[in-house]
Amino acid sequence: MSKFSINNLECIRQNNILFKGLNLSMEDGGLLQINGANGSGKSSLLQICAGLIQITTGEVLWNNININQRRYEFQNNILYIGHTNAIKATLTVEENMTIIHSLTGSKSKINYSTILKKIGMSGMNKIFPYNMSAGQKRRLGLTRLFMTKSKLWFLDEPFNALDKEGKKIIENLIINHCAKGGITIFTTHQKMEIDGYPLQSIHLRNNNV
Amino acid sequence: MYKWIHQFGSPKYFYDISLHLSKWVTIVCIVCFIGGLYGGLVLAPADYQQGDSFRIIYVHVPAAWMSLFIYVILATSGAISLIWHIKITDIIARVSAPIGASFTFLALSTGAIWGKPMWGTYWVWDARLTSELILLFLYLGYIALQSAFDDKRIAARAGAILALIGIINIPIIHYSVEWWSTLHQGPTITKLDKPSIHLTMLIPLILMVIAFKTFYIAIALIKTRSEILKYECNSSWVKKILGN
Amino acid sequence: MSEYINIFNVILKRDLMLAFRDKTDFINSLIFFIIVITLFPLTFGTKSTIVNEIIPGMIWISALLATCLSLETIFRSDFEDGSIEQLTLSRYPLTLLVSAKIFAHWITFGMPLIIISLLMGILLSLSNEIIIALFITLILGTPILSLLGSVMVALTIGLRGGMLLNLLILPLSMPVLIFSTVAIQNAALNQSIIAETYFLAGILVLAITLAPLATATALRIRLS
Amino acid sequence: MSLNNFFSMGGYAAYVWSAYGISFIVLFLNIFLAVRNERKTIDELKKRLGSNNK
Repeated sequence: MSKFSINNLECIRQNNILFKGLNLSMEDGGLLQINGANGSGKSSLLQICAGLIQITTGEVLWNNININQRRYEFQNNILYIGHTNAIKATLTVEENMTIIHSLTGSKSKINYSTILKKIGMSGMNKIFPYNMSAGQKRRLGLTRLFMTKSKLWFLDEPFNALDKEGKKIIENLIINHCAKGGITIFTTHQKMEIDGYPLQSIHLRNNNV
Repeated sequence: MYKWIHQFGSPKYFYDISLHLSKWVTIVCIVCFIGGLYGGLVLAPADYQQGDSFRIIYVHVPAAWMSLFIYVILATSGAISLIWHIKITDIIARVSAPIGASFTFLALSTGAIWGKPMWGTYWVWDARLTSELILLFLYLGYIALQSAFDDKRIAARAGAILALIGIINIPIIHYSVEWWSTLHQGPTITKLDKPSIHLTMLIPLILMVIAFKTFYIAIALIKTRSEILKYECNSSWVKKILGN
Repeated sequence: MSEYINIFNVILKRDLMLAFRDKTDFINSLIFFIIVITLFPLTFGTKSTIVNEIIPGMIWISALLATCLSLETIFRSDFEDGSIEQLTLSRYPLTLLVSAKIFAHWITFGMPLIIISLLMGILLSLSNEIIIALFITLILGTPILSLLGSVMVALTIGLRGGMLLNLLILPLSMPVLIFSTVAIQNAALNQSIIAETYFLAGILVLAITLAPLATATALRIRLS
Repeated sequence: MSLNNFFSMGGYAAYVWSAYGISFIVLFLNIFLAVRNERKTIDELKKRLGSNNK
């Protein structure tokens, strides 16, 4: 049983208090959405969870150990996808995927075509992303979800730019992951429902939660 | 150690201590300054080689020492804030940098003024002056980097890295410049370095060094206090102070 | 261990591929380098004494300026598209990944720069001793510039004010410039350049050990 | 040492006094800026505090 928790978190950006006294605790199978208006600190909260932003007050714990104490052990367990796709326009889809795969540390060979088929981009192996639409780029960025073995997923606006079919694919992936004991935290503009899985949610308003 | 640092790093504690400290530091500074000036400008006999022009030493040398000293402060407080994330050291580094830059400028300009009667020109590519000039560039870079950030915490930590790299680099810079200047000029200018100095000349120099050091501390304390007030403007103790 | 070597190679290959797919950046800075060098004979004349005295130092100054121009490419695109977050949060030490990126920058920029310098030296008919000294100092000095530069780029990338990077790098790279030009002047006088070579090698070792660590720390700070 | 001697500095008056002049200007500027900054900060904070209480 693993546990991800946040204690008494406070975040100040540019002298504005984004949130204060935030507590959160998630166990295996937990699914959490963070929603709120632009500038309410959704992305900041997600980045704090992933350990990108260092905090001054409060702590982020993974299995009751502060994530800064065993950083690489923690990083071995997480997958973070920001609102940017982190793909290179001048590398082909396959080349991009190879790099993503190598960074996960997995030794097995990847089957490009299978993954691309699952994400709905069959036959685009040799295409350069600069020729692709925003939705396709987002899908390519989200192929990380197929290649990772991490238990904790932090997804910043995963459904952005995706069409209905794409949203469904990602939703199913997330549900599958959580059903198998993974933990997912994602952000959205608007509160959304996910069918067939219990979903916690927090809403960020300015200055209070 | 950790606990002590955190207690010392607590803004309120530092604020209270610094108020007491400020008083004493200012008194020491004024006494040493007057004593040093009187000793240096009136009591000390003229140098047998340089005549009265050597009296510039009483501002040049303390300024040069302080310019290096403050850079060391930048680097050490940078290291502390990188390791322990302490606000006070962030603030100390930020307020010290302009003071350090002004001392570096002072050391350079008094050095150049001194150079005119000594070497016949204002600027000589002497190893010490050249490294001092590069030190000024380092200070300016540090200040520019800090002011480019909106978030002061990030600015402090980025500055800390720069200061640490700078402090590793300073001995290398100094050595390389010395290496270069001996090759180009030969070791001609040693008058500035180690004058076998008479006691009546030395005591005012020591007084002036103390005066400059306490001056820096006094100014840094004033600036640190106002920065603390800005940081902590929402806490109750600050409101209490401002209420009075 | 082999895992670490493997990921180093992956990142190295990635950055080399990126550089070759989008050549404009480093080719432009190399062209800038060549143009600046040709300016010097045009201003100082082509008497062989002047050429031998001034040109090697000028090649070094041009190399320094061109490096400043090219450095941003180490992290610019990674910063814009969020790759740097992925590298930071990967299971591998950021220091290692960053070293691979710096090495890639040196291969795509430092190495061509050395070759061009030697060609320019031959074209401008510098003496053999000077060309050898130029080669030795450049091969030790350009990696130092890449390493030192990567830290400064990590600190300044994406900040307003593009001159800031140069303002930070130039004073810090003074020792490299000084030892290199002193070595070349010694070579011109047929004197030994061993001492300067050792100094440069020492600085290089120091930079290799410290710069990737400092770059990684700087990147983490910038992301927060 | 007469006052005249003191001011002429053995013929180096221009150098010595200009060096000291610059020093005083720099030191004074440091004090001035620090104190002005302190006053401004306190005034600003007091104003903010006052408007919060109303």
